[in-house]
Amino acid sequence: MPVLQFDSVSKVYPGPRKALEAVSFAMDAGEMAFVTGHSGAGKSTLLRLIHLAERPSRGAVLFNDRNLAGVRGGAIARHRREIGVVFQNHQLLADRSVADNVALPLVLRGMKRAEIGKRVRSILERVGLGGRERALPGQLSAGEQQRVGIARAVVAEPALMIADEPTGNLDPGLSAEIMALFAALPERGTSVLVASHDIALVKRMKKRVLVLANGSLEDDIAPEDLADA
Amino acid sequence: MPVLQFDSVSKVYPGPRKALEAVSFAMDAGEMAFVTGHSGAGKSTLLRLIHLAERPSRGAVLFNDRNLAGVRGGAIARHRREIGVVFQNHQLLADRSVADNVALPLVLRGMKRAEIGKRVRSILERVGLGGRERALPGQLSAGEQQRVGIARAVVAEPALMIADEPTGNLDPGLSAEIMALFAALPERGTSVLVASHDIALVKRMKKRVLVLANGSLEDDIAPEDLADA
Amino acid sequence: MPSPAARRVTKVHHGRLAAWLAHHGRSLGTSLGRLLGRPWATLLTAGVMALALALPLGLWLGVHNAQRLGAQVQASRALTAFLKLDVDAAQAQALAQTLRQRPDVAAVAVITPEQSLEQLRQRPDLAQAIDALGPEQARAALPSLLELTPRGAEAPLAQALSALPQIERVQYDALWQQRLQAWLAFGTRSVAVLAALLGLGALLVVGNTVRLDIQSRREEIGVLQLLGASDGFVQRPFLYLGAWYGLIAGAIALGLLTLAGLALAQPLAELAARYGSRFALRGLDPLQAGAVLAGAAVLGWTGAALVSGHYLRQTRPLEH
Amino acid sequence: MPSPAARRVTKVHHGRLAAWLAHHGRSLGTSLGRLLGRPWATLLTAGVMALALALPLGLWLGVHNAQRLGAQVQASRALTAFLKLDVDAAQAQALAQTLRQRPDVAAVAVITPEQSLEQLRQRPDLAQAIDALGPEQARAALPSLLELTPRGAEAPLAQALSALPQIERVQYDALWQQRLQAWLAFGTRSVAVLAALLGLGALLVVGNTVRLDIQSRREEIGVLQLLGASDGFVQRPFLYLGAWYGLIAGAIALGLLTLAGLALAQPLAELAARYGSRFALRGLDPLQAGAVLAGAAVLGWTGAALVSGHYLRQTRPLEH
Ligand SMILES: Nc1ncnc2c1ncn2[C@@H]1O[C@H](COP(=O)(O)OP(=O)(O)OP(=O)(O)O)[C@@H](O)[C@H]1O
Ligand SMILES: Nc1ncnc2c1ncn2[C@@H]1O[C@H](COP(=O)(O)OP(=O)(O)OP(=O)(O)O)[C@@H](O)[C@H]1O
Ligand SMILES: [Mg+2]
Ligand SMILES: [Mg+2]
Repeated sequence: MPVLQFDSVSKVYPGPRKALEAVSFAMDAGEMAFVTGHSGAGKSTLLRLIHLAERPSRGAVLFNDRNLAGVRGGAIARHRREIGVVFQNHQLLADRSVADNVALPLVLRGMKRAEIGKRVRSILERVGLGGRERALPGQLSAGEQQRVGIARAVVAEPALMIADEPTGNLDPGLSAEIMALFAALPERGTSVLVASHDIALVKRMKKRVLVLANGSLEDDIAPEDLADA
Repeated sequence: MPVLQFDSVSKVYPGPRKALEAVSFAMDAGEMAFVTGHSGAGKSTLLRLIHLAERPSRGAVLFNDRNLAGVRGGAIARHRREIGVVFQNHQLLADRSVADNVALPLVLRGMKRAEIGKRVRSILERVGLGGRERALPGQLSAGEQQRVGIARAVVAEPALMIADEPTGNLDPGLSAEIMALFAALPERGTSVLVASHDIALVKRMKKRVLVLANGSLEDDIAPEDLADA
Repeated sequence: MPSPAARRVTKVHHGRLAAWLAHHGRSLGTSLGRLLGRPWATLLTAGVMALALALPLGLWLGVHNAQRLGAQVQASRALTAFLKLDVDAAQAQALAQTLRQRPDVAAVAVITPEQSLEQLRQRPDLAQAIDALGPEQARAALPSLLELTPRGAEAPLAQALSALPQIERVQYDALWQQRLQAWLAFGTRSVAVLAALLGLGALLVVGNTVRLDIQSRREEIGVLQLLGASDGFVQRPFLYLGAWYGLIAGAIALGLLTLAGLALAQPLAELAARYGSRFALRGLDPLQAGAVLAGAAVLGWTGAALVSGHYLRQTRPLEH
Repeated sequence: MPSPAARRVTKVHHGRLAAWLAHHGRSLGTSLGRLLGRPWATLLTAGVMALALALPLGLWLGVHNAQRLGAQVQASRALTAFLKLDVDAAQAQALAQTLRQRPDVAAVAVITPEQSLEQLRQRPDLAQAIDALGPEQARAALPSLLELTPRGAEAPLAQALSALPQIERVQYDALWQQRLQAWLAFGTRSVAVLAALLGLGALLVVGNTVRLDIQSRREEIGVLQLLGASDGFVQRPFLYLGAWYGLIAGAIALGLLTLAGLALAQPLAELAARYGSRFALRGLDPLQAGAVLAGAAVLGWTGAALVSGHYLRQTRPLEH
């Protein structure tokens, strides 16, 4: 069963700028895939359609076989709680500690306080931020902020995690570690879709790659074909 | 004559977190250099000391042989106008157009309107944003925003340009183009200091590289020694 | 052993009500903490709200006290009943005694012709005329008077007295009454105009304050919305913030009113003394003060709910 | 050909004054544009400020009108001079004629003993006494009276008149004077208390509004500071914003005062009619209205300067 499905989706921003043009693909539950392409190719737009930060101009986006066009009002919030997102610009709450930021998805899901503390500590440990729980985002380096955003996206073990350029501020060593963390998510029931222009890193991961160019899906490379690309 | 000089500079953030530890180096006018190091190594902190977003805890930073410790009050603003900065998180004004954002340093220097328009158009052309002058930052992709920040930093042809991770959101092709743009600045009288963890890119540029590790200057590699590093 | 996904689902739904209550408690606490964390800004904002509350309250208290004063001054005024010339002193005393039984009469005093004569002699234009008349003759020509202090309205009592056979005529200061009526009408209209302005003002201030507060935290709200927070979750801190602002503003308003009362007490006492009345300003009793505080908190909460609700509707993604 | 660096320096310093002026002009325009771009928010904020301005202004107008009314009512009151019994009608007329020349006398009327008698007969308690006296005798026993309308204060005129040989005694309503004094003292104190509160209110509102506006744009300010903008450059848009807010608020306040004046005109006219006076509320003349607008703009500018200056000092990097 596909967890995510794009059905000839187009997105035109007022301007009018065509950001996506007839994009179609499907992702199975437990799959991990990359979206790549040049700056302005439409990667972020594609991800924004999934967590309903934008609506498609044409075509349909389906999540767990549900057409997102029908998700409106309060259902939008519920839909978003099912998805973990790493934002390209972090989107941390500046006046809350690292731990409180990471805990947010769990708080929104109504989890118990003790359980929240345990999970938050464990995930912060895994992204290399053990001991920084009480710092404010402004007291972190850019790479550390990015890792807080990553921890927040995965802490609730969502059905789908989407990450927009999650390693843009990370050095190669850390990037590899984070990618390993992502690669382990499908085992725990989370599908993963990562937008990145770090082509070297993407190739090394040996996962499916969707290549965007000027809004069109130019290529959809299966892991086994990666060596040829 | 060195345009920039660090004299055993240390920086301790309240916490206390040691971000820099006895860092010393000098940069000549017209030189281009990179600062590299792992996430949290202190790269951004080093750059922040130069445009006085922070003060060193110990040691002295000299700009054009002037100790920045003596630059206070209204002089801070004047000092900052001599330096072009690419911020790691863009720092664009959300409610002003791309052209207005880029024009800001020229407006602050009191340049004539016609001249400003000409310069802004030319630099936007060079970073690949010709035709996007009237867009708002929120209507740009992350890479496009980053390029606006780069254009703003170089448009006034400052004595020194410092850039914090300027290619974190750019694909490899664009990264190379931007680096070429930076490399051309010293000819026009601008010294350049770039923080980046994209080690592959840094190596390819064949410029001086300062390597930070946990706040200490671990290595200071001359261009001719780069192949060995 | 259940699959990881199944485990997740059961855990996730655990204690949702407890979490909801906990979030309420946390919002209450953190919103207060945020206020106390920037005491000057809080004082500034609450001060503006306090003024908007203190003015209509002070007005209300003023009108209330004026009514009390008016009632007192009114009660101290007398009706004068002129008895027929053939009513002698004993009959006058008997009539006074009867009238004292009436429920609409507070007090009755008899003024004999001798007392009237003495009063008249005080007037310089009449002194010589009275002397010319001769005291005996004058006394015989003057009627006895009754001075009545009414309990309640004057006009119906005056009418009832006129109907009595012993009474020639009843006089009371109708002009004074008319003037009081006119003043009251004017006061009522002024209060209505001011109250309209100030009620509007209180609403504007609370709404505007919360609006600007939301404005300055729009990024935080945006992030929460992106993470799937419900409207209630986003709104809650603002609602408590509004309530706290209202409560603090109410307390300041009460303080201002007390100060204003102290400042006005002395000149008002002097004023009342001119009318021969002992009058003290009456402020709010503890129950009323409590009601003011509660009302201010509710006002703050409501203003916050209106404005934050409007903001959320406006920024609800994809729904505009 | 000059080096690139030299070229840069000459260009950079070119037209700095022109740029400064241009930035002023731009700030003026863009701040207005920003206000008009969100009309409801602007109206809300300006409305709050307008109330804070309208209340003390209305109070001032009210006191001003009350003083006028007081002067009118006072001017319509008369002194009564009781002439000696041996002063006959012709002498009384001659004295009246002399007194009319005095600068502190507005009008003099002669009341003959016959007229006095007629008035006295109106009183029920005296009618029979006067009839008993016989009209001839009574007329001989009554003095002539002069009713004087003073121009200015009553007391000194009364004293001067008392010194005249023809005049037995001068009487005026000292009690009424005392009461008016008491009311004025009370009114003055009330106005002082309210003016203190409302002046505070106007300051608070302007300051708080600009503070919250700055608050919601702190990132923009941070970016400008990072780019090396001077404090003046950063502050300027806020100063113009404050001035615009003040101007709009002043205009709304004038409108509110006009409305309040219309609402109060009729009951006030009725009130004045009771005192036999024709009285119309007087509002602000165009010059005063202009002064209010200018003052409001200056107030907005000043409030903005204070708050934004404070904010800049507080956030000046590395200087805290
Ligand atoms: N304001 C602050 N308060 C406390 N600690 C801080 C603050 N800013 C930075 N730090 C800490 O100082 C260290 C150096 O930070 P810096 O931002 O210089 O790193 P960086 O080399 O730029 O890292 P990155 O590549 O992730 O941007 C980090 O450990 C960071 O957490
Ligand atoms: N809100 C918007 N309004 C108008 N145009 C937009 C908007 N958002 C994005 N665009 C445009 O749509 C195109 C695709 O943007 P998108 O952010 O999806 O690119 P991207 O692939 O994520 O690029 P990057 O790698 O630089 O982040 C770009 O040309 C961008 O300028
Ligand atoms: Mg993007
Ligand atoms: Mg950094």
